[in-house]
Amino acid sequence: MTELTNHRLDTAGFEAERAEILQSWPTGTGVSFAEAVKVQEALPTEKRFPVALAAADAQGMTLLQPRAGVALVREHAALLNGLSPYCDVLPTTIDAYTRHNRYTEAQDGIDRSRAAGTSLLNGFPAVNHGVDGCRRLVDAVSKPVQVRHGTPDARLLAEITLAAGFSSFEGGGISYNIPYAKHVPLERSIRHWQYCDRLVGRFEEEGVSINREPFGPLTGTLVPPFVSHVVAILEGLLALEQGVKCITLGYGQAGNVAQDIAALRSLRRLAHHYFLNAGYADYKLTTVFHQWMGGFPADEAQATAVICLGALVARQARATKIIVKTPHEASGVPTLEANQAGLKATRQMVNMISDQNRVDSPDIQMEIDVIEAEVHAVMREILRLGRGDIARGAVAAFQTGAMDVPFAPARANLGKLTPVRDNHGAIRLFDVGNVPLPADVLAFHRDKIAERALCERREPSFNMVVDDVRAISASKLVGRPA
Amino acid sequence: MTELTNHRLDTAGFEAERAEILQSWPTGTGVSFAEAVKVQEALPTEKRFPVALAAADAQGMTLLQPRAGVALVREHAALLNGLSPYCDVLPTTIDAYTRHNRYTEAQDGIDRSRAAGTSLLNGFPAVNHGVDGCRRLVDAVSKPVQVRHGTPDARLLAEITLAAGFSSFEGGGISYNIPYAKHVPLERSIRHWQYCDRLVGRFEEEGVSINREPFGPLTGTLVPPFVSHVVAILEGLLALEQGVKCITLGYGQAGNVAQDIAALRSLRRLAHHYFLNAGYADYKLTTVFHQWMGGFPADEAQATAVICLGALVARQARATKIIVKTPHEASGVPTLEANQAGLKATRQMVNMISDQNRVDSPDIQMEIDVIEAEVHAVMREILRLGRGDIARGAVAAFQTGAMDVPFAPARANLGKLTPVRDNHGAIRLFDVGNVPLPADVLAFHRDKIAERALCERREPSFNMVVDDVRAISASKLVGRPA
Amino acid sequence: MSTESQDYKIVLGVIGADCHAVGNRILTSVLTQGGIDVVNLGVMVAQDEFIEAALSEQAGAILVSSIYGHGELDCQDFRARCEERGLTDIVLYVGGNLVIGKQEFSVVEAQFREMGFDRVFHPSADLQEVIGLLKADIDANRPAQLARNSRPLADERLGLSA
Amino acid sequence: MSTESQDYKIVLGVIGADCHAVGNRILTSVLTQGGIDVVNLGVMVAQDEFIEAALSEQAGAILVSSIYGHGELDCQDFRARCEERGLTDIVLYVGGNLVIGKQEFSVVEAQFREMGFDRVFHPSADLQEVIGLLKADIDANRPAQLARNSRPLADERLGLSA
Repeated sequence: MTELTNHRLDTAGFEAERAEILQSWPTGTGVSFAEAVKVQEALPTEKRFPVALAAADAQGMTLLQPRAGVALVREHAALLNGLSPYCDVLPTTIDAYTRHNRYTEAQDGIDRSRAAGTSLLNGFPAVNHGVDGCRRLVDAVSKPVQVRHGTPDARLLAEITLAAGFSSFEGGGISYNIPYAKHVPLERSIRHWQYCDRLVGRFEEEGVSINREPFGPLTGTLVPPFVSHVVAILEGLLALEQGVKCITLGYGQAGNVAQDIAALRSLRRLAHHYFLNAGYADYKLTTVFHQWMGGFPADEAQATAVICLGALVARQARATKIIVKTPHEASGVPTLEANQAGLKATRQMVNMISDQNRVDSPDIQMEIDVIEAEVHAVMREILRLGRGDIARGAVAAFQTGAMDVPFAPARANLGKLTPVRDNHGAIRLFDVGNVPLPADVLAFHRDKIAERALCERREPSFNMVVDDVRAISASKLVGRPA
Repeated sequence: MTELTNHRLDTAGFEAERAEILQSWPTGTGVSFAEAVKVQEALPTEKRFPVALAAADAQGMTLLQPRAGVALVREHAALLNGLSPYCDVLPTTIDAYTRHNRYTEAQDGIDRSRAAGTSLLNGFPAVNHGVDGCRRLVDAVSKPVQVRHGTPDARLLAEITLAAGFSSFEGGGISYNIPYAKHVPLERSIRHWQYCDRLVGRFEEEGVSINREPFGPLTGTLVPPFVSHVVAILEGLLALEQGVKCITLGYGQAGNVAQDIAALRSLRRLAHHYFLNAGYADYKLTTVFHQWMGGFPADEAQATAVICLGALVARQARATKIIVKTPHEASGVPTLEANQAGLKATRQMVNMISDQNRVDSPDIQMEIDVIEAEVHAVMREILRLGRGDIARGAVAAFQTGAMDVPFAPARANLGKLTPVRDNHGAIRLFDVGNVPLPADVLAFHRDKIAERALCERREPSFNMVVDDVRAISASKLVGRPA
Repeated sequence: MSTESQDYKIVLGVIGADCHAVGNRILTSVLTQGGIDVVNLGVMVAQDEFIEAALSEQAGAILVSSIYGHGELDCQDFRARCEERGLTDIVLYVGGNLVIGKQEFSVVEAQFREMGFDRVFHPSADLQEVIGLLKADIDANRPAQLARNSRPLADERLGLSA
Repeated sequence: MSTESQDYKIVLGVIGADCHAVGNRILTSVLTQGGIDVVNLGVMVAQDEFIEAALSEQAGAILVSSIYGHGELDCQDFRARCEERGLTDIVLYVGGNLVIGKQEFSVVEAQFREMGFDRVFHPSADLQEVIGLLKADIDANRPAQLARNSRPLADERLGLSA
């Protein structure tokens, strides 16, 4: 493999790689790009993800999307059709074996699920079902369907699902490595996602728009907004370079309302800034807000309150889309009814907030200023490390810890940066690790944490962080001592 | 009866009236004031309503209180003990027959409930159960208990429940007449509530504090904040004059977040203004926020979202107490489990918002300014009509329509004032009726409604009001045309 | 169909000690706009008040609302009382939160139909549908065509009748 | 009791293809502070990796986490595999969201105990309680007192042993 750079993959190399990938598992041979374009072109308007996003963006609406995936095609179609009346766009969550390209184990899960009469997989093994199985699924539903997973090497998954009429594909070389893998080198996953983006770019060149959505929330646990923003911007730039045109950038609810609103507003602004400065103009940018991704309360009424706070903030911040949680969140994969309940509660809250006054305050503006200063500082360092190339720069930044995702399993991540909540519940930096933030920003973090420490009469420590991680499921935002 | 004025009832007259009231139904003879004081004095601290309120106020906490009442003592005690772990202070909701002093029908309901093995009454018939029955109840629970009802003439109810150890009593001569009765003259209900307040004042003179809570939400349907604020201030003043010292003023959620926060903040400020100006200084003022009192969605997940929005706003506005709804709201009296679910969702939301930044914005300040101008204008007119006496003035103001509660059943209310939502969902005046608001305030209302009318391309009309009344249960805040 | 020109007069009220006035206002407004002549007795209406109004106004139907949960007690023997007072063949509707607590609607419906109500409604019933049913039920209950034909049909056709 | 001076060494990891790292970090931090010597294998740990680590580190217990729902597949035959590899009498704990979807905990518990796990935990288990149980179970599983007494007790008492 040649050295990683942020340049469009050349056609010959791409085609050679493709031939190899489609040979890597039997169902790969079912993919033909010409056929795939025809399948996409034949999709009715109401099944095209980019159309739904553009309409929502134009009308200032917020779309709702659940998570859902089970082992078998027919059962998965039934599940999606049970959710469809309560949401705007559909998901297909991929199982964890497929995410790690363990198709043999996925097949075992399919077989055992058939035997057990219930899904033993935590998602839909799209590669094993192949183009035909996936097409049966897309045919069986009446709304746009997105592939949602967590796959460092999603090349075959992308080939198969896009050939079957899925019109949106979540993930990215950083966001589907650092929180989802342990041993995968970052240059490799970024390179594999350049392939996925290039594939989407090829569809765009044929006049077929496919939505791409970098995964915003990362580890979903006390992630400071600038950390996920930098990843979102990097993956946006990487995607644009490969010809992607419809991009949805994501953010996972942190819990403090002012910080969350500031985060979503600044994400849109910062992304446009970097995309336009890098010379891209022909793209559609939308945003997605993930309801709380950390630990949930086991009680369903309490869990619904967590969902409702996310719905309120998402709508106040005017997210284009919300990824909706369920009252069963603490217990893992939800039933259809629990998933519907999450959607219904979210819809009610979004509708009630929809027409209300724009929320603004000095606190929100302050958070925006801090986030922007942080993102610019890290992006400058990434460009410096990559000598102007953000792909090289991203790899180097994770190596040095200039970029650092808290609580990530990947060895490619330094793991020194440690977040903690301040006295109002906003996420601050207890330990900045090697991230090169400006002195005034660091002082701001320090002061905010000191305010909390004083209030709780204890020194900031990792115990405070542990308390914060467990706080929401214990019915609090800030993990105070008992 | 002598002419109604806002003066402390004289002792001889009060005692004569008391003797008469206690003769009006057999259980009345069980009341002895000396005994009652002893019962109250014997209450442990954790069962005293004023103590719980003072502690919450001092610590900036928000207490949760459900609604609950069934026909029989033992079943009601079991219900309260089932709710107790999830709330801070307990209610006892009185049945509708007792509210109208129809004790014979209440007895019939008790008997039929015993026979049916399930409560056929929508509350606890405290008068029929008498001092002994009520004491068994208070003894059986471990938190403060309040009487919540809707009784224009609650004199006997107050005598019996306060003699039994209830330490808070909801209601007032206006707020328990206009929304709860049809034919009761206002001067009569105000006079009867002067008795209740005087009774509480007598306890205060014995060193026993009893909390009084005028009923804030009135008809619970598109009530403009100034309307309920004027009633709250009037009833506060009437209570203070009779010697009440612990007052909780209420407000029912209107739906627009900015307006609701402004309403609760201005309520506290306006009340202090009028109370202090009238020469009262020795009182404790707290606030209570009622979650949405209008029609609820039938779906439980959607209903929970309505509850959660109320919880959020109440906490953002730093209410001392929240009256909590349940996911069964659309179906009437809830089960214990549904009631617990409402409390748990509310607690989770309150806890998550608790530590967050104070919410402030120019919109909130604007709403505060409008509400204050409206309250001052109506209070001036009431003082003018009453020649300085607010009791006389209140009666006259309702007669002329200078005070007017929307959607009220009482003949004592003119019913010309008609509210409607503006384009952001705040409650404005479609028809001011005879309420003497300043010209600039009226222009503000007109402009806000015009903005909505333009947006919906229809003229403001009663249809718009009908759409608004039905909106929340149809999953919206503003009743837009389909 | 000449139903447009027919008169559909009903008596409306909230029964018992129930003072929920909002739904009553909304019902009055929507039914009136739907071409129904509403005699609204408001809240806290006794059974006899409904019956007297229906007799004196020659109404085709009585709509009873109950929101506060005492419907089961308040509506007892309503049909029998109507017949006792000579109000035979009147259409009786009831709607609201009719019993204490959340119960299966079909059970509540059966219970109130057993009590003599022709139709039983949710609080969230579609009012346009209620209007349609009301007109159909009142028409079905009218005296025989012959009697009806004796009214000045010509005027009706010309829209001259008040 | 001299349990304070005893060593409680455990192997901790998230099994299978599961990459949930947060709980793993929290567990490590809380157990370590609770006096447990934690050998943390992190996420995505195979059965054999657990067993090898337990053998080479002479651990008294293996704590298996599974958050993503595949616990049922990933934990199959774990106890048998331990015994096959000569790891007899080791304490086996498992915790997390062990199956797909919300199921009655008692059913899940019975299922995993049947599979040979000594204790089965909710994701929201009280970690202080887990620490107490872990120490008790490791103590109960130790070789007989006699063998233990052959270790340099004096040093232990003086706190001199590493």
